[in-house]
Amino acid sequence: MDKITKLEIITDSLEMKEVIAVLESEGLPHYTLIRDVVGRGSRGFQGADDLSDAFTNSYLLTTCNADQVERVVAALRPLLKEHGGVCLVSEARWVLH
Amino acid sequence: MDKITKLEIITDSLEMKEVIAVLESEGLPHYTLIRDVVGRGSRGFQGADDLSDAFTNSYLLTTCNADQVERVVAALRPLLKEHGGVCLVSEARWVLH
Amino acid sequence: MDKITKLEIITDSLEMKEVIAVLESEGLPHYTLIRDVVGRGSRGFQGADDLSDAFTNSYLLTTCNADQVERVVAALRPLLKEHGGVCLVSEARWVLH
Amino acid sequence: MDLHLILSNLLSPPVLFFFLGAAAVLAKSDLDFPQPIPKLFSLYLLMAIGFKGGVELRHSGLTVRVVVDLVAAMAMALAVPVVVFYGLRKRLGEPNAAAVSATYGSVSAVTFIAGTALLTRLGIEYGGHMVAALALMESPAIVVAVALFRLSGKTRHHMIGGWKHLLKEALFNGSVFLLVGSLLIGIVSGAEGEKALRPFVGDIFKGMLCLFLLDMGLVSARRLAGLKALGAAPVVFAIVIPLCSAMIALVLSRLLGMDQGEAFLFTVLCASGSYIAVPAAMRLSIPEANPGLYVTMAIGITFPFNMLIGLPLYLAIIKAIWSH
Amino acid sequence: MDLHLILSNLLSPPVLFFFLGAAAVLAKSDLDFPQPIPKLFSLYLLMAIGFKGGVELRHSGLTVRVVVDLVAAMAMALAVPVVVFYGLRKRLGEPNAAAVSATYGSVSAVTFIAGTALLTRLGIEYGGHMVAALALMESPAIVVAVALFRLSGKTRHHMIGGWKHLLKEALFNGSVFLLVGSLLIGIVSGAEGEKALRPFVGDIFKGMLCLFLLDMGLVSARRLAGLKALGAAPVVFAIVIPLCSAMIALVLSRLLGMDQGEAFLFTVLCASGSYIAVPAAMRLSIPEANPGLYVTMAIGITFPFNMLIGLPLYLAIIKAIWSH
Amino acid sequence: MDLHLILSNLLSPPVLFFFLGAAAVLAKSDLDFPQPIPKLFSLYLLMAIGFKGGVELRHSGLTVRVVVDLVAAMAMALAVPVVVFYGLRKRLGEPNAAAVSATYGSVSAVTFIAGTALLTRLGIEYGGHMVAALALMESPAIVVAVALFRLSGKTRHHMIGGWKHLLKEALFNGSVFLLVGSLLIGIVSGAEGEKALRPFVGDIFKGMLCLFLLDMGLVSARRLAGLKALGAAPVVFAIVIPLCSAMIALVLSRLLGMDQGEAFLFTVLCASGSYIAVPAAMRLSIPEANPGLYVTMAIGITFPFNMLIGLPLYLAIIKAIWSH
Ligand SMILES: Nc1ncnc2c1ncn2[C@@H]1O[C@H](COP(=O)(O)O)[C@@H](O)[C@H]1O
Ligand SMILES: Nc1ncnc2c1ncn2[C@@H]1O[C@H](COP(=O)(O)O)[C@@H](O)[C@H]1O
Ligand SMILES: Nc1ncnc2c1ncn2[C@@H]1O[C@H](COP(=O)(O)O)[C@@H](O)[C@H]1O
Ligand code: NA
Ligand code: NA
Ligand code: NA
Repeated sequence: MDKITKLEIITDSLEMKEVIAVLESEGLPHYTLIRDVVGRGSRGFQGADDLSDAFTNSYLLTTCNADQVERVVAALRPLLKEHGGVCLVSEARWVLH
Repeated sequence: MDKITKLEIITDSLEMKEVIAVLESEGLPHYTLIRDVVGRGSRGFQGADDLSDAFTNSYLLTTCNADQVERVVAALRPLLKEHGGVCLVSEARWVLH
Repeated sequence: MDKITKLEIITDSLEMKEVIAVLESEGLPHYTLIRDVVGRGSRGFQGADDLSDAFTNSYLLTTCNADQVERVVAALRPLLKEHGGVCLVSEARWVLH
Repeated sequence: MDLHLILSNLLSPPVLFFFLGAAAVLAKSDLDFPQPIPKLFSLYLLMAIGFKGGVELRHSGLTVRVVVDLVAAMAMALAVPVVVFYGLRKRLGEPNAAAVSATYGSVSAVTFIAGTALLTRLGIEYGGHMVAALALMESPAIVVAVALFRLSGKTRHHMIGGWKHLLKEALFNGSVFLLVGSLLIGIVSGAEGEKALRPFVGDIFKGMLCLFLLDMGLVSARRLAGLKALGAAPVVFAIVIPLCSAMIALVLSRLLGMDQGEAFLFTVLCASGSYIAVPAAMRLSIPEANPGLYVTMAIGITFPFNMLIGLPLYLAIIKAIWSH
Repeated sequence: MDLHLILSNLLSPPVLFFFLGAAAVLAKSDLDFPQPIPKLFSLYLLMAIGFKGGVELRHSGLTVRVVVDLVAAMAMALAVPVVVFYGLRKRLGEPNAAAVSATYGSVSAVTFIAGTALLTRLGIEYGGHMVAALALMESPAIVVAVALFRLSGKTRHHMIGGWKHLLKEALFNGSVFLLVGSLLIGIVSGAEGEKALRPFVGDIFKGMLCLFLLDMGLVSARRLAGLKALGAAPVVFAIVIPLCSAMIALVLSRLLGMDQGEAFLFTVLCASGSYIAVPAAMRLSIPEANPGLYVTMAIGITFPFNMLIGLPLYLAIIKAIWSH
Repeated sequence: MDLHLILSNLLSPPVLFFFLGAAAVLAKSDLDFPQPIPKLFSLYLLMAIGFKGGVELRHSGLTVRVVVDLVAAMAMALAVPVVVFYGLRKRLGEPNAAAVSATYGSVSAVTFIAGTALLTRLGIEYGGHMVAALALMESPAIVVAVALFRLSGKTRHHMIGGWKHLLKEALFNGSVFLLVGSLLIGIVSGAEGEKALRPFVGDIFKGMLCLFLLDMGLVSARRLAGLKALGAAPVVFAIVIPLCSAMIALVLSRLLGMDQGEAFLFTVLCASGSYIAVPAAMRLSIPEANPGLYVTMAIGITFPFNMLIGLPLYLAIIKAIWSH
């Protein structure tokens, strides 16, 4: 098992497309996405009960190497700042296969 | 990035409302909720295939500071004890924005 | 709170049945499953938009003790190797109840 | 007795689709109705049955007949859980006895709907107020059962949300709300509204019911698989309790002079067990009770029993007695 | 004026189901339509209304009448946001003023559909091209509002996807696409296709609308709960803006010689506010705007206002004036 | 040949809605049918087509005709994968050749349904047993293809679940189960059941098919986008294989003396490729095969090819030959 860094990003479903584009441009094309997540953050309640996607969140999980973290986070930060959302970084091991 | 503690709580969808109320009363109003999760625990299989919400789980993710953990966990424990569910605590970093 | 190891496994929904069977045979019957997760990995995009389950992922969360990790991972590896999917291992604490 | 009726019921599409669902589980087929498809069907069925009941009720008006039938329904919903609780508390323990008593005091909307479909097929009329009886009987047993349980002093746990939540839930739970609301709309909107909605609430109704019962067959048979762990007693209870309730209901409806259609639906309501509202309430109010017991009884045994045997049996008895 | 019309509207099933949904929220019932059930209903309604409009349009043909009405629709969609933006920028600030102006320049398909249901009930005809007007009015206001906002120089943020994305979205957003596509299919497939699809797009339409409005009642009332935080001004705006738009639309439609049906639907389009396309676009293009304000106004106040009072009011005025 | 038929097919609502879905993807519209909406439509269509087939079959009875047609269907389902596998193994490698052979040996229910819709539109009758042929042809090719692949000795992997699982899945997979079950229910429930279900399985059928084909257009066009990476050969195969199968089926059906309707549906079954049952089975049994190849061929090329050209073409040929 190799050491790896987990990134968990939660934000508007609409904004998530842009997040994925940023990750890809940072060399992280692989991810897992959970759609239709709800939540409460600094911008209030996202209850997924309206008819547009504007009030649904998505949860994205991706991984990177320890030395990539700073760069990726720096690339994501402006997006999260302007449009909202959170990003959690933690350590894990990756089962080689 | 700041150090932060992640709480992951999995329990009945019906019970989750109470969990959210407890978290809020402990000063943790922000969370992410994944509805319609299934699972198997000490109370058997929760397969979401009946018609009521009684057999669906929800997964809740929230964060707190290291010094809040003990208090929050203490507040949640009776609920988990009586009505079931699990709570995992782990360390992460939070991307400031 | 006890120390515990988190396993997160992401793979085809169809393959997940086998993963659960393997975990159970390794003495880990408890888990949480999020169905209808999408993602991109080494086998391309799993977009859940076809009509069969063949292109949907599932996300499974389970826990084990530190001394079980190696054995469980060894049991899962062949499956992940042949049929795809990822497994992340990380440390957490478990709220006793 | 009318064996032909039982057979003809078994060969009607709704019952056959229920069989088909059960067969899929037995054959380990991967046939599945993922959420929220079942939810959609049940919203539709409640809306349709409520609206049609309202339209009927507008025609019949609020007669003494209506009031008597509703009072009888309420009385049974209050009495059944008391009898069941005290009858079973020794055998099952207080928490499970309370949950089982709530289950059989409350009702199953789908069983009721299948009952109305059977009546329609045979051309037997029934009053729209029986839909009100269905709504009326959903919740009281829950409140009674929780009260009996807490009075028994065996509670270790606190109720999530407390009594206030329980009563609110009993009065305003989603399916009761939709049913009663649609009933009122049916009453208010009259002939013109009826005509506009008939294709939706009437014409395609039978087909929607078939698809929904297909899913019920899946759910029911899956639950049945968990039965072995429980032993024979719950199986017996899950047949004897509805049969006893049905007999009492039959006698009562005869004494009160109900017509065949109302007597039948009243019996069906009393004989059915709840597997939607009750588990949700029990999980919060009596978490010590074992859902593997009371839900399995209601949906794994009582529901198919009523679908296959109960419904035609009750109707055959009614036809036999009422024709004298 | 025709008070009878307002009352009869209030007692029609679609409006009653809307009420029922709102009542469920007020009673804290757990009645709920989980996704993607509402999505299914809205796909159905757009497809049905589009197809039926196309069939009508095939009958009427592309006349001067059609062109004039569509130009009028486009003109209102471009003019309303300009007026609203400059009228409100001082009070609400540029971002919120822009979002509100997009909201009221754009339209609500469900309000339009409820309008057609009202016309059908009263036997008043309308041209199929009004469905094209609905499609045409959905997006321009969004582009105008974002342009006004960015011209105002108050932007701190970048637009996700930029102008290209916004324009593409405006032209090809899912609901506009489905509506226009179904309209074209309705035009092309003619009498035979119409006959084959009538049970689906026609007969069960009213029932589907009722269920959908039930959900809209839930959504609307939930949003309304968030209103207290906003104070009285948004409530006033959310009634005054549609009323003003409606008055202008009434005058315009009279001047342009529209018939009653078209005049009414044109007025309804102008008076309605968008709560689907607009929030999605604003979130990406003007993230500083507060959705708790503009969405709440559109769906929490304007939508129910139009359903209950606006629709019959506009129609009563039209009937009064046009009959002279 | 009957070019008019091809054109009239292209302008029928189901085909137009399929186009519309594909156009939405090309225009990068966000039009979308989230799960489980497509699942709901496919459950409905299988139930409806099965039930109607059963009702027909009850009328026609189990004749020699029926048996011959079913044997022919089974024979093609067993023969096609053998030919395709040995024909392609050199070019595509064993795993992909096996998956492609399963794809074209098996069938597409929606193509079949579109075929029945075309027949209905033209007033051509067909026997209900063709629905049984559809069910019969879904699984055998999967078993044959996996057997051929494992006999080829190129397997590195173990099959999840093994042969037992594969056979069980082949016999009892959800859609086959629902189709056969509904067929049996159609046979058993007779005239009365037919009448009660007709509005659901008949009247609204065409509309449901349109909405489902709209989604199929989305899925198909999205898959098509992944085609460039594969080069020209798969595109050619995905048209040539169905055309060859269709020609063999045409000859066979003529030799066996089938009527026009049956000959057409038999041809459609042989010419269609599976994109539901086959990928699910291949993922578990032949994970080395590339779904980007075989699924894209089936749903990205063969499906639209059949919808637009194949169906009317096969029918035109049949009409030309059979009328001699
Ligand atoms: N502390 C937190 N823990 C978990 N999820 C959060 C937290 N804060 C925000 N979120 C999620 O992130 C989304 C966007 O947050 P925000 O941009 O702060 O409104 C929210 O709707 C939540 O789903
Ligand atoms: N060890 C575990 N790992 C992951 N999820 C678990 C675990 N134990 C329980 N769960 C989840 O928590 C829910 C409630 O657990 P319980 O109260 O033990 O029945 C289960 O239905 C599972 O979804
Ligand atoms: N680095 C990663 N981070 C998060 N999820 C991943 C990652 N790699 C793969 N996945 C998920 O695992 C699934 C199977 O991966 P694979 O077998 O590599 O195609 C993908 O569809 C993704 O959902
Ligand atoms: Na009962
Ligand atoms: Na407007
Ligand atoms: Na084929």
